[in-house]
Amino acid sequence: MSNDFPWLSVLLFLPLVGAVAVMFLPKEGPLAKQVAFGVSLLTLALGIAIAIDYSPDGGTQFTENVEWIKSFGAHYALGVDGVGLTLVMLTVILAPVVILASWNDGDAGRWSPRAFFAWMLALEGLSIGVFAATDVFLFYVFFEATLIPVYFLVGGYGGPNRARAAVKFLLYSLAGGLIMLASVIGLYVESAKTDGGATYLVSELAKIDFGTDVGRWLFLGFFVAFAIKAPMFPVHTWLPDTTENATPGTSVLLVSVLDKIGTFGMIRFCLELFPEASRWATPVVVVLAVISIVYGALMAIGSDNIPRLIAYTSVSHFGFIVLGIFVMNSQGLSGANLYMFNHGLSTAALFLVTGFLISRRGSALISDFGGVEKVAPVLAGFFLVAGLSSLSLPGLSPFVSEFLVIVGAFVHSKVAAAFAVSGIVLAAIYILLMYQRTMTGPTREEVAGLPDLRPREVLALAPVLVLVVVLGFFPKPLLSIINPSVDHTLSKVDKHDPAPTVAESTPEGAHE
Amino acid sequence: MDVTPFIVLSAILFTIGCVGVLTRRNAIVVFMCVELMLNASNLALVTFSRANGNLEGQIAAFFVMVVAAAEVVVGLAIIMTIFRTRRSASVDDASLLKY
Amino acid sequence: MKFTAPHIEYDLVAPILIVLGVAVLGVLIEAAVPRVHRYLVQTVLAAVGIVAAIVAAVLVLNRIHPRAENPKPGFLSAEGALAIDGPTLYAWLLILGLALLGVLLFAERRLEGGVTAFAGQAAALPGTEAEREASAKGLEHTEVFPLLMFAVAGMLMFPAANDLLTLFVALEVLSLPLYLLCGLARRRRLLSQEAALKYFMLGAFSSGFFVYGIALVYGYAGSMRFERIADAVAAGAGSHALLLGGMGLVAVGLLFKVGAAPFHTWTPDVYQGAPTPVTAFMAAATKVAAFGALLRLFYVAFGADRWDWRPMFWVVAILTMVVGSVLALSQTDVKRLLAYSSIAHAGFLLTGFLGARSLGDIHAGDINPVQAVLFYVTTYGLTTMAAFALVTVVRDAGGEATHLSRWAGLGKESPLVAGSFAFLLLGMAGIPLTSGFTGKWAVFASALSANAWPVVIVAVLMSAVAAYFYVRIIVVMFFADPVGDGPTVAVPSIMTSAVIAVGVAATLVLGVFPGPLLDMLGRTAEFIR
Amino acid sequence: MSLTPLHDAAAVPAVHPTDAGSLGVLLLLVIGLPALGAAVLLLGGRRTDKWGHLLGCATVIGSLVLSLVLFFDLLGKDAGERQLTQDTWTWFTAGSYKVTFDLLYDPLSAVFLLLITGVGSLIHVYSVGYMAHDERRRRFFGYLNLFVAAMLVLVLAGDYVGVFLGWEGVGLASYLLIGFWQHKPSAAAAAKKAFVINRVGDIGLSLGAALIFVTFGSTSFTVVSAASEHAGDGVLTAIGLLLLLAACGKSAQFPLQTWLLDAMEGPTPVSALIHAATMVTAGVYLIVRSNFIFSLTEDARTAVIVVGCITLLMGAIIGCAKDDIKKALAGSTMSQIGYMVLAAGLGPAGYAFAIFHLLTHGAFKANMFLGAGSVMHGMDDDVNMRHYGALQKAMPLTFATFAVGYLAIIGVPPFAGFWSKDKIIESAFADNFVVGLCALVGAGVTAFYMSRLMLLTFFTKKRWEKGVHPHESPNVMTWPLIGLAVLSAAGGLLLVNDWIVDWLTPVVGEHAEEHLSVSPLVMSLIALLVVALGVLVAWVFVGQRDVPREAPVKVSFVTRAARAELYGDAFNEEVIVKPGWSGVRGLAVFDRGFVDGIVEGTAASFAGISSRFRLAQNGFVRSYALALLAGAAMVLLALLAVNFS
Repeated sequence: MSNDFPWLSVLLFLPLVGAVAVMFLPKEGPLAKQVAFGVSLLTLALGIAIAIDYSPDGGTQFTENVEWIKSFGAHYALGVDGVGLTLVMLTVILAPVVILASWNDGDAGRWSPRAFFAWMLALEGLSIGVFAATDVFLFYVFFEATLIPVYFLVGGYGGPNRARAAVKFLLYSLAGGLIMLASVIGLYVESAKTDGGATYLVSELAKIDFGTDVGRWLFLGFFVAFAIKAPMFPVHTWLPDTTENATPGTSVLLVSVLDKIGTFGMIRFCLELFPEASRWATPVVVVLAVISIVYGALMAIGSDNIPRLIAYTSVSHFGFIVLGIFVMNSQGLSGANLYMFNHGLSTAALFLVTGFLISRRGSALISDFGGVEKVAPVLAGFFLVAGLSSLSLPGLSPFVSEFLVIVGAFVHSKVAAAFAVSGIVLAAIYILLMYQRTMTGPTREEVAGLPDLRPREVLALAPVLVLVVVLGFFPKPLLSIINPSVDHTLSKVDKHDPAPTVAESTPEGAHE
Repeated sequence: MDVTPFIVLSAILFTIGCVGVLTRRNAIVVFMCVELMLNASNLALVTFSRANGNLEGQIAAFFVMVVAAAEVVVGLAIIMTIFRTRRSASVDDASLLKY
Repeated sequence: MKFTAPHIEYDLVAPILIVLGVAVLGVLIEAAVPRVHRYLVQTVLAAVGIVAAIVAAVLVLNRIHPRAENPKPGFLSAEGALAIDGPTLYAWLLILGLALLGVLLFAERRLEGGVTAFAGQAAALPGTEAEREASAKGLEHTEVFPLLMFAVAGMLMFPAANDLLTLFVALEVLSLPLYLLCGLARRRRLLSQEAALKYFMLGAFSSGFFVYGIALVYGYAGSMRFERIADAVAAGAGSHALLLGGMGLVAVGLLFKVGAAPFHTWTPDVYQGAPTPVTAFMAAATKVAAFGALLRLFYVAFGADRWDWRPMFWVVAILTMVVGSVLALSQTDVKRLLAYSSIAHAGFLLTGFLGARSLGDIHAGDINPVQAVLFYVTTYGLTTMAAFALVTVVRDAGGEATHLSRWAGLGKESPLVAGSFAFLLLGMAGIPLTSGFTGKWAVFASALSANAWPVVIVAVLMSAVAAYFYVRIIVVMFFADPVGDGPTVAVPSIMTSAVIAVGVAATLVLGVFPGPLLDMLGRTAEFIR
Repeated sequence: MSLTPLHDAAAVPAVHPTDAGSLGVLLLLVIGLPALGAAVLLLGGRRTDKWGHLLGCATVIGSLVLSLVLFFDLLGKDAGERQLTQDTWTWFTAGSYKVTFDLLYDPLSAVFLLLITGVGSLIHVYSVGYMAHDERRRRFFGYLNLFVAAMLVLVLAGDYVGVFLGWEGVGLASYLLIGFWQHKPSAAAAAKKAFVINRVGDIGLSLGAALIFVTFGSTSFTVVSAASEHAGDGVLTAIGLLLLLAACGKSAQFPLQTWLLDAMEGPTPVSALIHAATMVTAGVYLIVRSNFIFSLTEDARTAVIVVGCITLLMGAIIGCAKDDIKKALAGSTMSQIGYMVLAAGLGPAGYAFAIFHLLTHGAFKANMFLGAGSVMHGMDDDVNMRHYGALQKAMPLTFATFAVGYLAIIGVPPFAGFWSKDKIIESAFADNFVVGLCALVGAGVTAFYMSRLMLLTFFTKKRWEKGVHPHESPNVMTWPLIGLAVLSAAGGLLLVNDWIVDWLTPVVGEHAEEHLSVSPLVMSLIALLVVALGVLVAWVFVGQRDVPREAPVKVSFVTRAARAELYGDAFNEEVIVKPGWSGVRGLAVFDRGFVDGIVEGTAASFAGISSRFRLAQNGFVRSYALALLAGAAMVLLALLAVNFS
């Protein structure tokens, strides 16, 4: 697979073209769905091929660079390093899963299911673009463009208050995006002052030394947008409202994939472009992250609506991710990067399985369930595994990432770690409380007739959970591509891991 | 020569015109006040033309008059239609478009 | 004394002359040609005239275009009364293009069932026998075409004007026909006439300020020529108070035309009351002309004194954006809402205008303010034109259904119309991959380069606010169910459809590939003096 | 305390294993078999219902055989080379941090392997009979296999994070098994409670591991044991306390003890295997395994001892008041583990005895739980001892085996419990009189409540429910009882010329000689005296009176407290749960009202401003003109202001 062929562009445009194609298929009949599914599978295959061809410590690869808007210094520049590739893979893996899982979710919507799947594919393509863009302008374009599909997916196919939820989502994100726009333009102005002339290439911008003040202002612009996207306390409130009204599939793409843009952006832009400002902001960000962890978990414990609950768990998990990013050491950053992927999987599983549950019962309230385990043991089993992965049980993939983040946080500040670690107890509470109230106890007559999972649903969920287990014991494939990028980031922010306090012990196999 | 008195006069005229526009209801009168403002400007133009010792100002004054005449044509046409439909020339009656 | 005839380079000013000629011819036609043929003749004549003007303009452009042999930045023409340079020519082409689209909208007949959107007989009183029979006879005012052409001629002169007098004359020439056009709506005539009256009254009032400002500036500089004024300003001769007063009052006149707060008060009423085709043309073309003039006057004539006037424009720009965006939130009439949105856009344009800085500070390849403003006004003009054109298509028994509630469920009624309108709205909101985004980017970058960051921050915040009401329309169209019998979408003739198509296409193309246009502007956007 | 080795003094034994070579495969299989069994049974679904239980037993017995092979192989080596490692694969790396799944097989792991697979096998077999009538038996065996696998990982892992894996694995298994009868809300609640409280302990393990990494740059036993001497006292103490917190969670030690009694909601074999013999002793394992930390930090050890003493007394007291036979035994388990923790806290003097007691306890407590299960089996799953009585005739075999366990736990020679507990009491006295006294009193109380249990169950008058016909259990259940009874009786043999001590020396270091003021023999006699006293009291207060079928309400404060498990739950309820819930509810309001309120509020206020200010556009042209004039004035002022400021 030659690296000068624009593989990433193909990967990125395949779903977009697919989306357009789907719109031209007949409204009725399953053809549209089948085609959409096929396209997503094709994308997945290509994605895997790219991942196989990627050489772990080769830096940014599959690079493409075409000048796009000369006077803006904008390029159509793509390329993936470890972090980018991980998230691209997450996207292409989840897309077919989601499409298969939400096979019938489009039918009840405002428009034809055809449109539903077209939007899904469009979203997949744009997300790939976000993670593959190596030009700030291009990134921004994709960043904003992803809002539109989500907007119509939520507004068109969601629950009772979907329109309001969609608007809230769009405006909240747009506000963040526009604040970021100011910084993006600021980048242009600053880069125009350099001899190289205006450019948006990350590789070029990374060389520029913005002064302290300028750097901090620009950093803030980016960070606010990413904090909203992530979402972090206190700008998280759009997420529960959205997931409450969105279909499970939409929620998955939103929380598992799109929200990663926030944390991805923090690494790629906040840390790597504004190292000084990032170090300056670290104390505040770490505090916010810790608050998010605890706050999100507590809110999750308190919520009776399952999608809201999962949304809040994500707030908590994103707290961990951000914490890992801003403690700025190998453990934290590797953990955070890994966390992005694992959280994507576990949350996807959780959203989908609860989605099946909710669609069967016709209610999203925990208090409307009880004793489901007896009538639908398989569903209960999947639910439990998904839940356990969400509370990051050792042996399931999220554990490794969460443990690394905690260790990283501990290296950075023992207090922060001490607070953060309370998250693992709270996680146990919110997950098991939900499981206990929905699945166990005497079976309520409302749920007595619930059918167990259908083969299609099992087929959609199984791969995710298998991946969760496999990566739980063998995360090496991911870490081996993540760690080099982490070292790169650390060198950018000019931070080095502290040596162990007991000098005598240098573990064998250090620095690999 | 000292231009000050002339300019002061033109300023006074201009102000009168302004105030007229703001205070009078009858469209015609309002319109006359606008003309007054224009003529105040003419006075200023001519004065400065004299002070600067070139003719541009005076030529401008002529143009302003011509334009004012054109404005009268258009303006009266509009005011007439309004008057005929509403049977009133009060600018305050025409207030359907608001908020 | 010997009389020397002024020397006029006819080839350079040909576009203006052609348009004027067509206008005069149009008047004659009204007198000569029998009523039945007038519509056709006028339409064709206007269209042909504009195309001819465009051709002439392109010829001139080739002479100043860098690729021409012995390229010049531009020419002074008509004894220096007109400056024909890059910005002028670009403004010309843009105005003529918009005028062509305007003609198409004016000539639309299918929507009103075989007649244009203009009053059958303006003289006939609303709701009287005379009016009824006029419409029964299918009468229509074809004078709108000559009027339009006169206005266009004025608009062509406006950005080219190189002395204050020409500027004033051009201003009046473009305004007076518009006053009349506003009053000629076929339906809702009271509103139409009221719009005309308000526009006229306030227009006249503001031109009063404008003229007085001219007088003061003349008093300060001793000349009306921009270059002389510039010299005087640079030399700092004369009483500074005169200059400031003059500058301020002239600015009032121009800002009124632009529709900047607090001189915006006429905009909502007039845009709402005027016949929609007129609104469309006015909203798009007037801004182009006015900003062309604003740029030339303040960059060429008052450029050396920008430390004095920039703060004032900061205030106006901020005020304009805030007023436009915030007041639009609570609007319920689509035309009125678009009017407020155009106020907000005027604010964004002013933000770009604030990029004024000495050529020394502008590196090669940077976005310069003239380039930014002209680019933005292009994107804005085309998008707005198409948006208003779409408004003419959504109708009910009483003509155009402009109340927002009547648009509920349009997405189901006609996905195409709703979809393209939604796209245009996203463009105005500045979503990437639309021209609105690239435009915003350009003006913000221009302002930020001149350290006008507070204005830029207000601008982004206001963009967020503005996004709300654009999104609100989309929600109404797509996510709300129609009340009673939904709106009907009349199928327009090829002409209106063409306008919409062009607008949508431009919004998309300029959003994805703005490069060529920007580069072209970057090369040509340089004033001569 | 006298026994603390100073840093310069006796170095802690380092973990420097040699490659297991051919044995490595067996090590992997030991874990692999039950893991495979679990996978097959849980994923196989209904297909495996018919033979599932057999597979379950087979895998564990297979592991047992392998464990024996390994054990004797290790026995063959001389003390120096009794540490084997099997490299597997790297779990994860981040920067300089590397965690592997490498297994560590040394004398400590060896005895645990035997305990887990041995008792495990017996209990599997027993369960075949016990769960015969449960339609979800196959799943039950799946869970049991899962537990065994996880427990084996716990004791074979060569890295703290590896231990964590097994640690949470057994936690999960225990969660699933406690809640095995999920349709009972009480069971589901108990399961959740157990898991959550264990998680609290896990905080200790997570932070402990983190601190260990920060200190030593690795969490593998090899590295840490090699470098621990060089670490500062403060750090070591901190690590020790964090690990102690973990141990408290897993081993139901004060203050995290409350989950254990609720855990009795699970099927009895589960209580026997997980909540008596193996899992709950993991905390002790962790402390002993971390001897290279604890031996160097006196303060942490003191904390361990204190926890141990408190718990052993608490458990004993609770055991005295419970009428539910399983809960009584659970209380006893707490108390016995208290002994082990206490012993472990004594450092090199106690590690070996802690493990010794752990092993014997594993045998006799499992024995008694299964016995209790057998009793319940005969009594239609009635657990209330006040409904028992005079069962020794009805089920002689159960009685006999139970009696052996009874004699073992109260410490009557020559049964296993005597040797192990006696050693602990001795060392405790040698270490500190108060500690010794606690241990001694505990022994007395143990004797009391166990005798009470015996009397209520097998002696005194019948108090059976109507229609209950006690009968002996099937062979498949009684054979394991016999097996365990034998172990309970003969467990003391491990102490023959201090075999267990020498065996563990390579792991826990030289057994520091204790100098006791009185001779060991005297000590033992005193202990026996106390025990006899306890039995006597029980005989007088329980055996001699007729027992009411309903628990009397008017009882002393002590009894009430004991019945309420010394208010451990009440405390949590009042101090943590209730405030927690109100806090969460408050937070929900805060989130809606304030955090989101600000956002929504801003939007609303914009709308409000808009709808108010649009009225300024009042339609009167003259007011527009006024605005225009004002604007002109503003412009001029702005210009002048700039110019003349």
